[in-house]
Amino acid sequence: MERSVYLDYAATSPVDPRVAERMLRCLTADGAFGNPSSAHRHGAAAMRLVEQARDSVCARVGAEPAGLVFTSGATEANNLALKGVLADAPAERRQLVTTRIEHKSVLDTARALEAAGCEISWVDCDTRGVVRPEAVAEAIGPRTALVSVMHVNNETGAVQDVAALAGLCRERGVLLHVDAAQSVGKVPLDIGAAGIDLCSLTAHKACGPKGVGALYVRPGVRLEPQLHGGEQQRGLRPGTLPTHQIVGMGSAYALADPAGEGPRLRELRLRLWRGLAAIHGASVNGDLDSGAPHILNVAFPGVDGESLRCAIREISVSAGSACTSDSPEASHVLSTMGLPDARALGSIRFGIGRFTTAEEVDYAAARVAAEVARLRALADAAPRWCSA
Amino acid sequence: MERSVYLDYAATSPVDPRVAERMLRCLTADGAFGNPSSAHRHGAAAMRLVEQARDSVCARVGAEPAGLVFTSGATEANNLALKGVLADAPAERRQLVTTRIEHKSVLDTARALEAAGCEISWVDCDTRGVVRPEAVAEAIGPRTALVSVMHVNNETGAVQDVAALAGLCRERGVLLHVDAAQSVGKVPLDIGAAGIDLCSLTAHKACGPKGVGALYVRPGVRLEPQLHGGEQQRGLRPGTLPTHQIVGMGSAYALADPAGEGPRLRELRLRLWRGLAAIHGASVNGDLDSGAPHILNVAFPGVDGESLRCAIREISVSAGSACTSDSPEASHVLSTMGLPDARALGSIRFGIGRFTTAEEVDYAAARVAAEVARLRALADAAPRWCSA
Amino acid sequence: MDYSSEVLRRFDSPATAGETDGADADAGLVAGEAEDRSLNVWVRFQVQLRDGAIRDVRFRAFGCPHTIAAADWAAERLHGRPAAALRQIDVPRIRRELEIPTEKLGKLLRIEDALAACADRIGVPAPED
Amino acid sequence: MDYSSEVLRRFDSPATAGETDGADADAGLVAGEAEDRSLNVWVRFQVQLRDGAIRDVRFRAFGCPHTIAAADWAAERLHGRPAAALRQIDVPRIRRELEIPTEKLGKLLRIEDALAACADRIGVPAPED
Ligand SMILES: Cc1ncc(COP(=O)(O)O)c(C=O)c1O
Ligand SMILES: Cc1ncc(COP(=O)(O)O)c(C=O)c1O
Repeated sequence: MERSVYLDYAATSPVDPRVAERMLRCLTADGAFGNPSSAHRHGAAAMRLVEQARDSVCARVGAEPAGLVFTSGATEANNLALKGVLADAPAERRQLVTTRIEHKSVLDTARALEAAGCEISWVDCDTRGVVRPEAVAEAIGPRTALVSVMHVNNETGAVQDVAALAGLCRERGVLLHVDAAQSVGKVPLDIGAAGIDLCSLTAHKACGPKGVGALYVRPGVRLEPQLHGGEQQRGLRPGTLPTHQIVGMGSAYALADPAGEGPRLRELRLRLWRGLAAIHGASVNGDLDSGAPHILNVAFPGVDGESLRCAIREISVSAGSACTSDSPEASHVLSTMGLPDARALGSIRFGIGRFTTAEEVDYAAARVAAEVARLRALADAAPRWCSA
Repeated sequence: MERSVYLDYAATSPVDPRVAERMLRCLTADGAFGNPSSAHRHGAAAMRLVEQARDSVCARVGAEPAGLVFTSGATEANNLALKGVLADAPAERRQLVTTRIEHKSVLDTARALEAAGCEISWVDCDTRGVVRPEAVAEAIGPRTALVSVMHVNNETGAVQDVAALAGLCRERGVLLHVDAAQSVGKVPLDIGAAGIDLCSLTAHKACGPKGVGALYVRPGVRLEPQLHGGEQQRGLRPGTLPTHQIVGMGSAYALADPAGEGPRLRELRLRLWRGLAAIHGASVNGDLDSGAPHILNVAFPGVDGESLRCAIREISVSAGSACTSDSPEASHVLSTMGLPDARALGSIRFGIGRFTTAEEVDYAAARVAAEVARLRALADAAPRWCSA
Repeated sequence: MDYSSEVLRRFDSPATAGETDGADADAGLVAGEAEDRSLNVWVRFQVQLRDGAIRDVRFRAFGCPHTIAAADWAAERLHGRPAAALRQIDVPRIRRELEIPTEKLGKLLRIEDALAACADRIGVPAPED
Repeated sequence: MDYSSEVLRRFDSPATAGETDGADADAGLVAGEAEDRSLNVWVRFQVQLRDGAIRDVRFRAFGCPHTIAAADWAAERLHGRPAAALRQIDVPRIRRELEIPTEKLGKLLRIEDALAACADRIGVPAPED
């Protein structure tokens, strides 16, 4: 087919060629292919690279290297954080406070914990997708062990005030976990300065490889490992350390500087929105000013999102989170923000990233405008709810 | 330093350059970098590669593609198999039968299950490291839900008769899980023909990347997922599918033909043993004829293993499994085979692989012989237990 | 989401979308529609009859690509058929020919409903149950 | 396992390994050994004395590289010292100088024991507790 434009950076991103090159050097027989846990020279060479990568990751997010546990991604990190902390909590403190706009890997883990006897207290967001810290404070009770709130929402880009949350959690003597899968390279994150206890990270949203992430666990915080076998990573997460993946994460994080990249992304996003704003009724789900610079979620009333995505199928965008894009349900995030189903289903998430160009953004805006017009004409005389 | 020889293929292997090349094509913006779960074109292109890789993996091990669940490696696969099946078993069938010579990821998972209220029945091996199927049969009782026995032992290369085990498990109405992390490319494995219910695989022992593996779950077998969040892999294992890793596993498995590679490895192993056999008292831990072609575990009575490994440190070998090589404890496998501690601690595991040459093997044998002689001279007049 | 090439072709340029030309309008023009809010779908057909036969069918739709393509397919097939054909729309065959996944069945049934509404207006007798 | 360059140097060519040359043998040759089977370690020292001073010390060992290097270090340091030095071996200092990890302490203490056994044979008085 004709051209192909990728605007789904919030689902995943291509690996930066500089990162790919460093990963490659850990693979073949002339590289650092050893098992980092092996006592010999090949192992030690690999372990040195792992430790360098650990330092890079920690430098980017303000974390103590001793607290970083590498995982297979943020899904595993979220599972480890929630299950690990609650399994270690005393029986009378098995309550988790979280929000209704978390990623599925937090939502489903919370539901699994609920089924296992934990209590979950759900907090809503406002119409812009922002969780008020006071709402979280109200949800914390004497049985609360852990609060889990994401940093940047993957569907709307809404940024939560994690420093305020950390402050109030500390005051109340509960732990705070932050899912920061979407933040790195886009929104500044300083785990230490904010006072966050546990933080989930992933590489593939920041031009690093898929299948590697980390859970930061502030030294002193206790949690039950969720995988058993082997002493790797102090027993917190056994399994052969995948050197090339960890090195990829380290070098991706070294490059992912929100101060350098954020303004460019923000400008592209604004340019995209300016193009789309010409479409009658189009509106931003979330807040253009306070949101993360790489995500733009727009409602196009009067069109079905699946049809719009199909109509512009040379442009890769998403209905919301990638995991739910096959299902006909309205996004739980947009619903929590109060959008009617038809409007939520007529929304599209654009994700902008390192290799996105202004020309691509202009192209996308023009194509969307043309197809919205076509689909609306096709639905002329449809009942009012279709364009709610 | 001088030269460097890698003889620790049982700990991990370098990635075959052909595999690395295919992985690389999934990383950067000009490759299949999309999220395989995304509904758009970039996602579909990635998913096609994932499905091709699934087919390659299944073709190599005789598995039905529908049953393959990709994981971060065999450690996770072993955890998922054991915990997943036992969590799904009825309360009166929470017994696991396994052996004392399993990899730590099975041993520690079994111990964790025991702490959680399951019953574990431990089976021993004989002096060659082989588990008698009859011993397993005897351990199976009315409460047994699952039997877990590894295919190829990672320390000795001992091959277990998984087809016989599968037969007797089927007869007794219990499920069989096989940890086949070490088999692929070395010892033929046909999961379907053997009748194995669950099978753990990993890529990095077969010239594929670290950090990816799979659990095969025979369609119809039920197990509780151990990670929550997202519908990827039918909910059995959520998390963004790491395309390049899965593609790496697929192409590594396509290349890993035991019929092609086995004889060459076996010959190199025999050559290595011929060189080492000249050392007084040296003996094979395990069985040269029936063992896997890539592992040679040799006892050198009268020397301390750590000193021997240090003396030949230009050659990367292992004390046993890589995970325990830092600890002073004798290998649990060699101990179960009946070796006295000093003998177990004076043993070295050599792992041979695709890029090992005859010259390397000869070099290693000569160096070991020289250093054993030197260390024995240093320990002249030591008490008898030192050379037990 | 996978779409068959036939779905894509019809979705990209549905030949029967819009309004009948109206030239022959007073010779029997009916419209019928159906919707399912929970499925986010609405379909409307306009049928022009002459001498008891369908002279033209046009549709409008709010919905997914499968719905639009299926409405187009149905409208096209009805051309020149007797009015009774409005009640004989073969949804399983549409699914087969356009390779539409099962989970879209609910939406396709609204096409059946909308055409049945047209048949009602014309007075085509409902089939006996 | 990480080894300091000093450990590696001494492990690779321990200058004091072996037997005393025996030339002066009857002028006071003692040997003492110690072992810990659970730690897989055995050490033996041979001490040659002349005029109450240590003229030569040699060791043999079965054990890890740290044990061998530490035995070599201790033997070397005892050269020319009064016999009492056999009881004054400074294990913490050995650990420091050779950068030996804590978990090897048990093995190093067998060096102390073996040298104490030599001191016993010579009749160096044991320190009061
Ligand atoms: C907010 C958020 N959390 C968690 C995840 C899961 O990350 P991973 O794909 O690394 O498992 C994602 C993306 O998929 C995400 O956007
Ligand atoms: C027999 C066996 N099982 C499991 C594992 C764990 O595999 P992974 O490193 O993929 O977690 C290994 C190797 O480390 C192994 O040799």
